[in-house]
Amino acid sequence: MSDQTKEHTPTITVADQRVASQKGEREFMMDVRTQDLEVNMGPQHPATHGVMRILIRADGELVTGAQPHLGYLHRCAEKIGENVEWLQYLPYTDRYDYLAAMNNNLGYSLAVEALLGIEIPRRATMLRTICAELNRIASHLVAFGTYGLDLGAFTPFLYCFREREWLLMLFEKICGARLTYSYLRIGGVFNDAPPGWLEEVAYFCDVFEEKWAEYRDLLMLNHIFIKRTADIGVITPAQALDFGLTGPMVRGSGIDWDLRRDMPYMIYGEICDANVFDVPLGTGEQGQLGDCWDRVYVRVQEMMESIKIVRWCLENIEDGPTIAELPKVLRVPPGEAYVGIENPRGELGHYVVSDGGKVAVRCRVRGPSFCNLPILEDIMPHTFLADSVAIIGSTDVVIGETDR
Amino acid sequence: MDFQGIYDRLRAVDAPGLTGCDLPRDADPEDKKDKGRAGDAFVLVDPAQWTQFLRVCRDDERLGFEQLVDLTATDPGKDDENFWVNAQLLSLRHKHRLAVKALLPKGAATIASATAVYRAAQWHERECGEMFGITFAGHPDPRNILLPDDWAGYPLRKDYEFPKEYHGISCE
Amino acid sequence: MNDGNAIYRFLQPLAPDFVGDWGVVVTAAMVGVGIVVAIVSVIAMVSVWLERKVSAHIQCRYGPMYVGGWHGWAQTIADGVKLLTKEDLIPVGADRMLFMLSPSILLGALFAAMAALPLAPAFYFGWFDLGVFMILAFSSLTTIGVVMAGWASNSKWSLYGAMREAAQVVAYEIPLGVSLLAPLLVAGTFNLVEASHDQADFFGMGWFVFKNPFVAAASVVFFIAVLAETKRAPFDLPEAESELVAGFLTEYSGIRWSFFFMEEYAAMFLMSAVTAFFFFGGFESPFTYLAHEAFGDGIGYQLVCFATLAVKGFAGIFLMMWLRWTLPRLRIDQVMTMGYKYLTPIALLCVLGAGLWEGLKYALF
Amino acid sequence: MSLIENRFEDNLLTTKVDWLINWARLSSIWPMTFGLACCAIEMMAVGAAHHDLDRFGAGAFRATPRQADLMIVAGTVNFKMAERIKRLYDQMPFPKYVMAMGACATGGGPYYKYGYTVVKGVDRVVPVDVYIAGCPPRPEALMEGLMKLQDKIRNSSVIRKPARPA
Repeated sequence: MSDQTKEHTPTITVADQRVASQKGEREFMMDVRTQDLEVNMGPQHPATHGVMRILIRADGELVTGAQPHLGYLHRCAEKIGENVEWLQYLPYTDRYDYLAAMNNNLGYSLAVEALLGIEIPRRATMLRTICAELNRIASHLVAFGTYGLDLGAFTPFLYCFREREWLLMLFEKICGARLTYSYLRIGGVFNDAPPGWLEEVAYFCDVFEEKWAEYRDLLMLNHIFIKRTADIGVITPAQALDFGLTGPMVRGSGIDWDLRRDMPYMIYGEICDANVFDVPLGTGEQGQLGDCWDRVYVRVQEMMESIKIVRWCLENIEDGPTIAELPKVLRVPPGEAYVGIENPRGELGHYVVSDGGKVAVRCRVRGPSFCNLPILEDIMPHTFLADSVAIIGSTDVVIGETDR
Repeated sequence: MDFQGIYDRLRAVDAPGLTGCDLPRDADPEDKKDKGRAGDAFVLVDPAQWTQFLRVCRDDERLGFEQLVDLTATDPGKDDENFWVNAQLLSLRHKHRLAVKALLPKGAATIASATAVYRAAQWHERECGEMFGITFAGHPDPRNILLPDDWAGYPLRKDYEFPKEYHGISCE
Repeated sequence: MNDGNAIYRFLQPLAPDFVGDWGVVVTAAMVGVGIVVAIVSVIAMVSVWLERKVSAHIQCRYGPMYVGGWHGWAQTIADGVKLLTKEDLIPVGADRMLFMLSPSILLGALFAAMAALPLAPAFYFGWFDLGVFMILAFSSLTTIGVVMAGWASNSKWSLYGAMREAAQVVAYEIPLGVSLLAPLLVAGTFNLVEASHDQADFFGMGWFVFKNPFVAAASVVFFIAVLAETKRAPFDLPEAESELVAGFLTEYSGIRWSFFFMEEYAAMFLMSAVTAFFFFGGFESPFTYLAHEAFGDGIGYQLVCFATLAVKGFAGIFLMMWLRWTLPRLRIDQVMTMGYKYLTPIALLCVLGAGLWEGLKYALF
Repeated sequence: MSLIENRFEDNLLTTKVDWLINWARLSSIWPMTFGLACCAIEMMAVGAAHHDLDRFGAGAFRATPRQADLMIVAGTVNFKMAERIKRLYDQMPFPKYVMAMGACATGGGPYYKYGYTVVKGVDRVVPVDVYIAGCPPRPEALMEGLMKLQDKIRNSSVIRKPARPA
């Protein structure tokens, strides 16, 4: 229904060729096969998490080829970065990964600060960490909730949104916006936390811990859920590295890699020294290593780890200024810097080039969703149509970020 | 390994196409116009030996760059005669990064595709291709990825002119 | 016991002489059809409203609150009127004939099945000695409507939905029918009213599930099969929203779509009622027992019987909703596996066990 | 529908029928599950437990345009998507309503100046009934938009002749 382009010409992808060569019997069977069905999933489809379009070739229920098509939400973020001033670009960073706007603000600010070479006040860093980790929880809640939705479980989605609403309320108190915050600025944060905010965050952490166990039992350990996700969409560690996967996608395949711990930025080095949080890894507990269940469970566990980090920050936060002194019109010294941070979806990289002016020469955004998606071409063939939905959901794609 | 270590190792293994490196430096106090260079260090590579260089980076035990994190291009200015092709390599084993840059003349913007070395390059190269008009030779699927198939112009070039209308939809 | 249709019996003394017997029969039939249509509509309306409220309360929401006043009671009426006045779309490439016919076939089959459902011990549209067979036969006929709808829509998602429905129904007809044999062995009749009377024990609690452990097991199998038959979660694959957009309903809009909706909820009630008749006492309950003590076979007793059936039917519907809003969806191959590999053998075992149990009971006592 | 559409004079019966149809339509505005960008997340939040659009009878999100009454264009529309939006709009049965949610759908929003692929307002592609301001609009704003749409439906005439402009 959704957009079946009639005059589509089938194309053979790399994945197809490889599948064809791997499966020797496919060539043999080619003559006796009936025609495969080409189905357009998206751009308007409940399972594509936005406006991604996946061209699926299917032999009955069996998917034989999949080809993601992007660009239905291309919003020219990189071109805008070359046209607006350094500080003006910050609101645009909110909007490419709208589920984790705090993290995007952080990534961009860190990249510009790497060029500026300025010192960030400690309280600002703490607030940044708290906000980024809370936003990670909010983002994972959406990912987890919509994953249940993909598999037909509607209710966990609403439970997740109930807690997320609380988080958004906290964000609203600190910066006034629910979704697009622009709170983390170049040089620090926009303003100090309002009185009582930190206590509220602490209370949230306590309540969330109980709710988290509920979600896990309700969906994660549901027998049907396990049946639907275990052994589905297996990404081997070698594949994960080859495709440049990051974040929960690579950790789901059992590769122990977290930028917060392994290449610490901001205050995370100190947090790691204090041994505050663990990096959850896929273990193949319910099926094979690197299946959908592992990836989703990594996200679910990460929420709890974020709570630990937030608690540590709440204990160690001290008074002080929240933003470094910066001129009104920011001129960034010439040079180029790439800063990658751990976004809820993986490594969010900002590559900024300055020629010393008010405007960037290049403002490249390395969106983790964009880099996590090509794997679909590889892991979707030879699954069922229903599994393809499970696989798309497990990549936790945000289209705003793939298309930017 | 820090950047100097990586650079020394690259030189020791005689990485193909390695032409030099660029380090951040402070401003020269004598010269008023010089503001120095901030940010990261990177290595410069000859675009003709782009894939060979990346292959060495991936396969060398001490370098061990398993992941291509990012591959993009930059148009440094209207008057500049080169594009930059930037790659970010990451080693999970050794926990180090490397920024690689190749200068690609705008007149002959063709470079070999790195897809055979890193599958991750596939979509990044498609994006570069449509945004800058760089041709990646040997790319398995060089279609547009973000823009419509019949899009005219290369938006991220500095001399790009914004369209007036597209398929009857006005942009004014 | 067979003394004809209740409406016929009611109308016959009233009819003037010049209207022959056939006239009364025709009138009775029309009135009966009217009653069935009304019942189906009311059930669908109440169930849809109930679904929205139940789902809302499961999800910490309120659901419809404002339409009509009290807790949005008029929500379904508004939905119905709206759907009635919506544009009637038939896609360009669709098979017009089949596209228009399939909702009618679906609903017609359901009405036919409904005709075999007695509403009270003395109120039935026809005395069917093979009543439950008729219900099962006609309710599986609805599949044809679904497959037709999917094929005629000229949409790939619809086609997927239709094929899934066909596969699913074929797989679950077997456990559905076979598991029903277990209570039938105990009841010794196919007639629903008689089966209900067989369960009348002291205080009305002689339900078949209590009489025979294998029937209790069979009731679980039967209920799962009913879920699959009525396309309810976790077996709602034919219209799996997150996979197939809306499955076989993808191209349907307006009033035709509401027919499918009505069919779904009425079928849920019908199958819940059948479950009630053959496992959970039918009309029998402590209240029925008391009412029988008080009124004999009079109108009061009939009303209590009707109310008992309605409560049991809606209890079944509530259970289905509860499951739907709790569980994720299965995959089609898992649905098939469950049907063929697990439910069918278990159902057969249940029948065997129930038969042996009854035989032993007969031999020993 | 075309048989009775706008054909009758004003009288008690037609007024009542009009009232009934309008009441039904405004009480059950079913939106399409169709999110584009950031606003879609707020749209989901409106459907979720805290705000609960279902209270107004508008919570039945339908995945297929055939069964939907309302298309909430929640997010930035670009050229590639614009053709699809037009198509989805065409697939919806009459009466259909469009809500432009947020600054991008209303007029390009922050992408107005340098967004080379961004359509400067979805009203260049499909007719829009209600515009909602905000980037993204708060859930309350979306509910307000729904109320405005209900007002619009309440004052429309279905089978009566439309009132002549004075």
